[in-house]
Amino acid sequence: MMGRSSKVIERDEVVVRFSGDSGDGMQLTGTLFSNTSAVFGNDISTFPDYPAEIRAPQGTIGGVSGFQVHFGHSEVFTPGDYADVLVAMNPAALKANAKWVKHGGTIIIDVDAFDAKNLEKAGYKTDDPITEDKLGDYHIIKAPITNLTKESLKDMGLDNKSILRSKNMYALGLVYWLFNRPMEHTTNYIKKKFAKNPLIVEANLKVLREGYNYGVIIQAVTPSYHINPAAIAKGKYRNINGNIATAWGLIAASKKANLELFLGSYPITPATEILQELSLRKDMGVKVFQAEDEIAGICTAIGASFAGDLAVTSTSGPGLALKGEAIGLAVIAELPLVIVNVQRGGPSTGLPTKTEQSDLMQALYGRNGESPCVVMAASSPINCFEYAFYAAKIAVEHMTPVILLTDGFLANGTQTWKIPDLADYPEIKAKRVAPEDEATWMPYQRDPETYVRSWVKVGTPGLMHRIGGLEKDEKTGGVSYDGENHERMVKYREAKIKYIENNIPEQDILGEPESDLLVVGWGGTFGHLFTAVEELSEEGVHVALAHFNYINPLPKNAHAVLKRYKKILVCELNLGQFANYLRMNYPDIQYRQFNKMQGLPFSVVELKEQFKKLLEE
Amino acid sequence: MMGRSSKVIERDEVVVRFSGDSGDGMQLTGTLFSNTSAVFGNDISTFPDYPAEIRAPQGTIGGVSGFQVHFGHSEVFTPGDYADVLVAMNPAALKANAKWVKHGGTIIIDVDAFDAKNLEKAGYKTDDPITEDKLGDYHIIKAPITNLTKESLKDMGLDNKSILRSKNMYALGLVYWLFNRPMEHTTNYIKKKFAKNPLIVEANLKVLREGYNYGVIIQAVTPSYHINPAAIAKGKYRNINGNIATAWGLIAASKKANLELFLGSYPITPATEILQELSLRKDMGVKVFQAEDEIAGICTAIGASFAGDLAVTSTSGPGLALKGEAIGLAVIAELPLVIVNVQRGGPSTGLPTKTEQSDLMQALYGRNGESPCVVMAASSPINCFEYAFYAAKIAVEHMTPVILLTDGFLANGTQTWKIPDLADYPEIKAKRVAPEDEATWMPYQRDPETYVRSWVKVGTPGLMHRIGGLEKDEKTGGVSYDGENHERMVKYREAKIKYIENNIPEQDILGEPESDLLVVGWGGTFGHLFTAVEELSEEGVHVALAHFNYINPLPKNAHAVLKRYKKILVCELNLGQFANYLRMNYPDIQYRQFNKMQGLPFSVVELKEQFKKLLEE
Amino acid sequence: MSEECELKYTDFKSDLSVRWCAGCGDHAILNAVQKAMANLKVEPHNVAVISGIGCSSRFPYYMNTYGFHTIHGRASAVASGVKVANPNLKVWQITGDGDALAIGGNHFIHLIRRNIDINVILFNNQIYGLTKGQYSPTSKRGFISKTSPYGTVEDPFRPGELTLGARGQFFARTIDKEIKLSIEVMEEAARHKGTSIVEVLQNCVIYNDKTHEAITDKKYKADRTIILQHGEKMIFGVDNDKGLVMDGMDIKTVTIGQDGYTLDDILVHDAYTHHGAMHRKLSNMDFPELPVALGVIRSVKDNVYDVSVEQQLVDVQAKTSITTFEEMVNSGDVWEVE
Amino acid sequence: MSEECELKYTDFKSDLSVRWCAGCGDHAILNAVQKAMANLKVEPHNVAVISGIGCSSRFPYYMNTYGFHTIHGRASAVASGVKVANPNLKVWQITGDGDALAIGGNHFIHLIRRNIDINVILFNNQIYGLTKGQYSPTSKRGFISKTSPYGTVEDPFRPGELTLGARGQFFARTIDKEIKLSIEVMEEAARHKGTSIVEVLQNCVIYNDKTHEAITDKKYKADRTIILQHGEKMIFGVDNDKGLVMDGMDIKTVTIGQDGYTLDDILVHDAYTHHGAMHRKLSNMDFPELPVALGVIRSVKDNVYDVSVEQQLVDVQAKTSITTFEEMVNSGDVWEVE
Ligand SMILES: Cc1ncc(C[n+]2csc(CCOP(=O)(O)OP(=O)(O)O)c2C)c(N)n1
Ligand SMILES: Cc1ncc(C[n+]2csc(CCOP(=O)(O)OP(=O)(O)O)c2C)c(N)n1
Ligand code: SF4
Ligand code: SF4
Ligand SMILES: [Mg+2]
Ligand SMILES: [Mg+2]
Repeated sequence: MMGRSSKVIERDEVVVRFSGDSGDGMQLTGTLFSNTSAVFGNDISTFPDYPAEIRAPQGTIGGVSGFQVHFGHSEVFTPGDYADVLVAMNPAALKANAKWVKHGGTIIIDVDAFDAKNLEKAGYKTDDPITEDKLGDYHIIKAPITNLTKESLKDMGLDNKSILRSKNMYALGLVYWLFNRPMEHTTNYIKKKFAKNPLIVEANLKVLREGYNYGVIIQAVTPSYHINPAAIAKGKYRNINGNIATAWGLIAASKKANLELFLGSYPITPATEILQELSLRKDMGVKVFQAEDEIAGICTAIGASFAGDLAVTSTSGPGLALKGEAIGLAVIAELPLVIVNVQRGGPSTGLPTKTEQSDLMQALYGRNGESPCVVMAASSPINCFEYAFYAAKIAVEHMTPVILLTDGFLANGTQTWKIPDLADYPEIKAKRVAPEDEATWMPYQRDPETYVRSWVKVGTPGLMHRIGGLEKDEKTGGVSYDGENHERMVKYREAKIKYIENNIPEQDILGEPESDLLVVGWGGTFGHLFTAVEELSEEGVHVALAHFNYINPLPKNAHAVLKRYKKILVCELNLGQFANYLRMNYPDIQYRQFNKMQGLPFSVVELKEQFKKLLEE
Repeated sequence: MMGRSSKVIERDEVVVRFSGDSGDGMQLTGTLFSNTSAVFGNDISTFPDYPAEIRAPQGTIGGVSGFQVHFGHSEVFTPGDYADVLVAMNPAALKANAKWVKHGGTIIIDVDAFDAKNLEKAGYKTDDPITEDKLGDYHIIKAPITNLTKESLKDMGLDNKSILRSKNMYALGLVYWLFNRPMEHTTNYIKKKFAKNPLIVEANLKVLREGYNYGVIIQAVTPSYHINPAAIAKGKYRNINGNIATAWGLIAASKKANLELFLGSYPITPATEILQELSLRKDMGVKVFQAEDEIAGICTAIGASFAGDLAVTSTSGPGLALKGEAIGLAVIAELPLVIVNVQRGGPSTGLPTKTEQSDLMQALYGRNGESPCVVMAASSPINCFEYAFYAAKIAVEHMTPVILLTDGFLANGTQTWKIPDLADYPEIKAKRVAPEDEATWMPYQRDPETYVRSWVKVGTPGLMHRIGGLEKDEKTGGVSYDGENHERMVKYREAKIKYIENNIPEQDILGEPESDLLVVGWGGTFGHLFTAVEELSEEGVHVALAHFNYINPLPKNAHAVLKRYKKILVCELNLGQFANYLRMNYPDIQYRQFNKMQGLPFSVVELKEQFKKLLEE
Repeated sequence: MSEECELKYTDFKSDLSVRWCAGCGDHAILNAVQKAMANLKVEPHNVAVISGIGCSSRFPYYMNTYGFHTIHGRASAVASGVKVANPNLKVWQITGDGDALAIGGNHFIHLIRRNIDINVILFNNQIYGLTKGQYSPTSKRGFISKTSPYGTVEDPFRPGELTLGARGQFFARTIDKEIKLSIEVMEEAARHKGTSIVEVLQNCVIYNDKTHEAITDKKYKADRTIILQHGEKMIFGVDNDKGLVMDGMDIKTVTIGQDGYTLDDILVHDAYTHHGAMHRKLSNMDFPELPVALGVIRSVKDNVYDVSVEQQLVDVQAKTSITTFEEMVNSGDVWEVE
Repeated sequence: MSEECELKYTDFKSDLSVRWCAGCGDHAILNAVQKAMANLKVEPHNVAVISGIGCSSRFPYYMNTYGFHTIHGRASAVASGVKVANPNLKVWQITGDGDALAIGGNHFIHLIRRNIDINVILFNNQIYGLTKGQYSPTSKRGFISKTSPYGTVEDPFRPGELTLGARGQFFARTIDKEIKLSIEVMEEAARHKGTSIVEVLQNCVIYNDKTHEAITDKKYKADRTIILQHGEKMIFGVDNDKGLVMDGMDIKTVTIGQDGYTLDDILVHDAYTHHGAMHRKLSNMDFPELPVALGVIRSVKDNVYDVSVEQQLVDVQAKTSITTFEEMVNSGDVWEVE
């Protein structure tokens, strides 16, 4: 690395946002930068921000694609509210993102893209966007990225399109300089990715280096940042997003359960990637059935479960609505089934590419009759792995459908993941019929403590039986229209789910347990809530946090935990569904709500404000 | 009428239950008897009890078909818990129904059917069912109905099958004698029904008369009953069940709204009759689309609503689950739509022919996102008419889907209905675009008070516009991905529903308002709850009753009403869904629950017991 | 356990008492399926019978095999899951005209398109029996029922035509009371690899009695139906003197020995040709113009989904360097902190 | 308002800016539909354009008519409701291969069976575009996509065949960039009373570029496609020297003047015959064996559902004694208390 002479800003953590037109390669740029930071030893959290349209017209705000990365020398839990550094490849990118830059932050723009046409497309009224957006106090690095890239590659015999595609590497080089980052990771990546096209490799590497050098040249006028590596546990690491983590968690469970994995699914944003990843995993023996619709997705999974596979279906809100009737079938048949629901903005088609937590009530109650099943929620991109694993474990061991809720934010966001050792995970053991019990076994006979019936694979000699959606006799499973039997069965099914509270972790309290205020959250908001609570703690403001992953059943100690606090604030990205659910379950406690419905996560800033206000009340 | 010499029991009200094999014509017998009682001036309430199988094997308990009628000289609100008189045409009918007869009641059996084979089929272990079922204290009328019918018709040249089919008329004649009832109504009915077959008319009338005479002959040993006519308001009356009442309420609304009525539906027990009745009503101009499934049922209705019709879809639990996604579309599109859900036993296919109230949560929350719509419930067979009318009125005037909950008990049960005058019903007025506003009108512009947008029929010149399932701009209705607009829209949709509390009746208190105990119910349990409260009141025990028909929104004064009571007991045929809903809405109040899940209504007896116990606590 | 074994049809009877109406065609079909299964020599525990909802869909309860009475319209999807999860099982789907062709239409055509090895027995009584008598997608135009008191205004699906439109490779037809024919046809269906659709003309005594009577009644059957056999001449009639010949693009009936037609002119049935045109014509033949075709109308070998899925798993696994969970999570962009 | 009026295609353009990818075939189809509508002289307010979900389903936003962008797969059902509620409207359904044939398959075949007067424009790009590139029910066997990284193991639906299997009476095919042909075909579809299915071979530049290229490319088009016209000889080729003839049960291509074939041997297209056999063959023709058929392949008059529904209402009302609500509630078993 070259020596530095300009001002160096020492920081614990930094947020960088790359933004440009959909075609500008910002997702790749961001990914390379975050992986480099992760390899360097920083903890990271990222979030991509795709345009809702496949390809909105070039240069418009609708077409801006962004990628935010937050990295630091200790653990980071969110991609960050506001960016320290913004890269804006065109005026639309600046327009769309300026409001997300910290006051006084650094903004790198490709001045060559700031011509009259692009300014107009982005909705600027003047030819001076910096003044127009009141960015006078910011460090603006006006780099002629397009021209320098062209200049750099002009003699290499590349076509114009390929040359322009390399712009992002120039920007990336510049950002590497800004953070004093090594470039090996990116260099290796480029070499591997374009191995078949040495010219492209050469061009990209050249531009990357020149971007870095451009930083060296302009360093006198620009601060650069220094973030020390995190003190990170030994082991292997990778970046992973919530969807891949979910897919892998299911694969892990299938290995631990010694069951084949079956997915029946239909594509839907933002859940499709789970289907895609598992389709790729034929190497791991995963059977994937891309169904004609969501109903067939779950019904094939139910069939596979009957046949003895670890069966899964994955979807998002509108798809979950379609699956409601069939979930009821799995409930009454008492078959294991994992239903992954990646929540997005609703109602109806709503805001398909945005995040929200508004499917909780649907997961709990979106079907006819008293139809209880397990509902749980992952709370970070990487713990989607764990909760997918445990969803499968509970489904198999308790013979029940389990709905695992994630959301668009978790699904697409990434974190650094310490690659786990499967040996550290518990076994998954289905209840089977012991040979000595075969003679007396009945299909709906239950374990007297757990109320679990046994799971017999189709194909097992001697245990042929019939199941179905009609109410069944409590022992034989034959159709029963008897009213009292029905009431008993309704209660068994309820009790079976309730019993699971004995097999899940107790609810813990994070932040400052000794506080007047308990913040309650669930699912994907964990990173923001936790960061807010931690930051307040550093400021000397004590707030406790109870973040729920198990919703039905709730942890056994949940009531006791909640009872301890004077003020409880339930924070959710909906109108208060979990708060209402707590009101049903623990009506002797008062709950306040903080809700947001903007297709976005909470910001740490707004959370801290709320908590402080409430403490002062 | 012939003179009577035996004991005559004077009663205010009586419950009679007709039962026999599916082929024995018990539904017709029961209907004729209840209509006769109604014409005679009694108030009546009936409930049929069909076998779950289309045709279970003859002579088995599974094949028993029953019909219960409760009539009295003042208003009756339930078909009665226990029967004063049971007609049992065979051993299975006795076996299945003996437990529903009041201690010491009268049981008429066709002794000819009590042969060894039938006794065995019914599951009797001895040849003396009376002793076996401990019916020694009952008045048993052992009539040789089959043989007397055969004897009576032997010379008329009828085939054996037709002769046996007339048995039910013999039994009916006997019951007429027992209650000293005129037979004109039945005589006329038979003459009309079999007009084309004078022989059958003659046979039936003969047997009917002889059944009556048989009573006269045996009167010395049997008490007969006397119930005075009710003091009933002038007017025209008919018997009607909840399904027909629902269908007619919708027709009434279409007339008052001056809109054409469109039904998109798929058959499902116990809702099919609404579809059948409206299919028949082409005379009234009703357009019925028997769809390929429930999803198409609601989607055609949504299309018809867009085109400007009063659009309805009807279904039961599993079908409602399938409609969830499309209901969300109607919510976000803000189109008027009535969704009738006739609840039945769940989960899944469950107990399709039995009643339950377990779809409340599904109606409220069974779809993705924050997706509020109106939920209301009818509470008696005849007020299905009114609530169907008001469901349509609210849908049209507030541009929202409305879910109307009825249930299997209301759907099939009948009551005496005073035929209403449409002139007494309010107008239904859609919000339209005034000609002077056309130039500035925007599709999602709202009334500032009610938040209602206007309804423009496709085909209206000059007002072309596009709607859809994506989140929309709060004014233009164009697609909007803006987070703050989304939050506003979510809140508008919520507020629009909440506002409706201003246009529905306040919650009233029945029974004895000055009591420590408030019983809370909703929907189809009204008759039983009210009767229990009334009977207790006569016994000097004071209990108040708040029975809800409007669930979302709740009546404006609901909180104030509930707040007044020391003890609140929420009674439901589910595990406590409305109680939980109240906990969400009014968390400062404590609710106790009384729940039943046996596919049956509450019994008045068990309710009274509960109430008394709770008062004593 | 051996796949081949001696079995009696009673080995396939469960001990539940059968609950269809007396006289319902379903009884005979149950009988035929049990006998066919016994002939096929597949042990009951390797058989899964999957149904939707409807009178006919009660079927699995009466079978001493694995059975699943699922939800309305979804039998094809559940059965697909069973078969793909375990291709060694013999999967039978029992379904009604409402279950398969109304609410279940989409799964039905996709099952056929994918050609999953499932035997579908379609009980076509042209009515919704279980819900007590509404018209179905196979009810004839003008049919009067509880929901069409003035007659329907829509044409029915013809199951054979729809099957072929969805690229079906096996279609057969039989009549409930023709147990012998049913057994034959069901055995052929079961032996066929791929989706087999067997339409059974079934009588609902209660809500649609005698709907098929014009062709199934003993008095007319010989003259109004034709039993097709691969490789055989298409001959029918009480006296076996009628036959089918081409007439331009159409098929027509002729009497052998009349108008100059001889046995040589009569068409020979080729159930195995992949050409659909003739199969469509044959499956669409209707009384009174033409005899209704019974037997196996089409039986064509083609790629089978469940086989291909299994094969692809084998192929990929043979080639991949990733075979364990550890290898998977360590593939790609991974770094080590020491 | 008059039904006949002078209209420009710009009268059908909404002021929303079109958001499909540059180069997407959808742009051209939009253009063709707008021009066809102008030619049809139906005022924009009498037109309802109903779509499901998919890239193609964004279509209604760009039309200055009534429009409804509904939910995935349900466009046929919503459109059916619109048309039956108000048969005077001109109802167009816009749908993709996923929307119509995956999740919407059941509504699609039932719409066709009922023969409701709706014009369905099926954008067949053989991919799920909006969800970014998964295979669809029309993707070819072996197709590699994000959800079939090792190639699919299922055969696609052929939309024409499925349409005919569901008793379709109108089927046509065109190519996105062939605007002139598209306009013609869409006008014919609109004029046809009953359900019209128009398959448009559409290019998705982003996720399935050039999937139809082998036949749509200028270089090959003349030799690899044939434009069918009712009553005309089936001739094609750059030099107009190729033609279709029967070959047993099959169609084959011949060159006029070679192997003894003359113009007289060439088949004449009859789009109006109710016989489906030839239409099936024509709609299934595929490159390289045969040219892909474009234009109106089938157009047959039949009973139309919405017309029959209206008629039945009129008929019943003409006969009934019950015409008012009062009469209805007072019919049957009613008594009076005085
Ligand atoms: C989701 C759902 N919709 C509707 C029903 C009601 N239903 C049960 S069976 C049936 C139709 C039965 O007809 P078919 O499939 O032809 O069988 P059949 O009774 O004639 O043998 C209907 C509409 C249901 N059970 N579930
Ligand atoms: C209920 C539901 N399931 C899935 C989706 C996701 N989805 C949206 S469009 C689409 C398929 C689009 O393919 P196609 O209909 O061919 O349209 P194209 O984008 O290719 O024009 C899918 C799977 C959805 N929006 N709703
Ligand atoms: S109703 Fe019809 S189909 Fe159903 S069991 Fe009875 S006869 Fe058979
Ligand atoms: S993704 Fe494909 S189908 Fe969708 S707009 Fe782009 S090019 Fe067209
Ligand atoms: Mg049927
Ligand atoms: Mg597509």
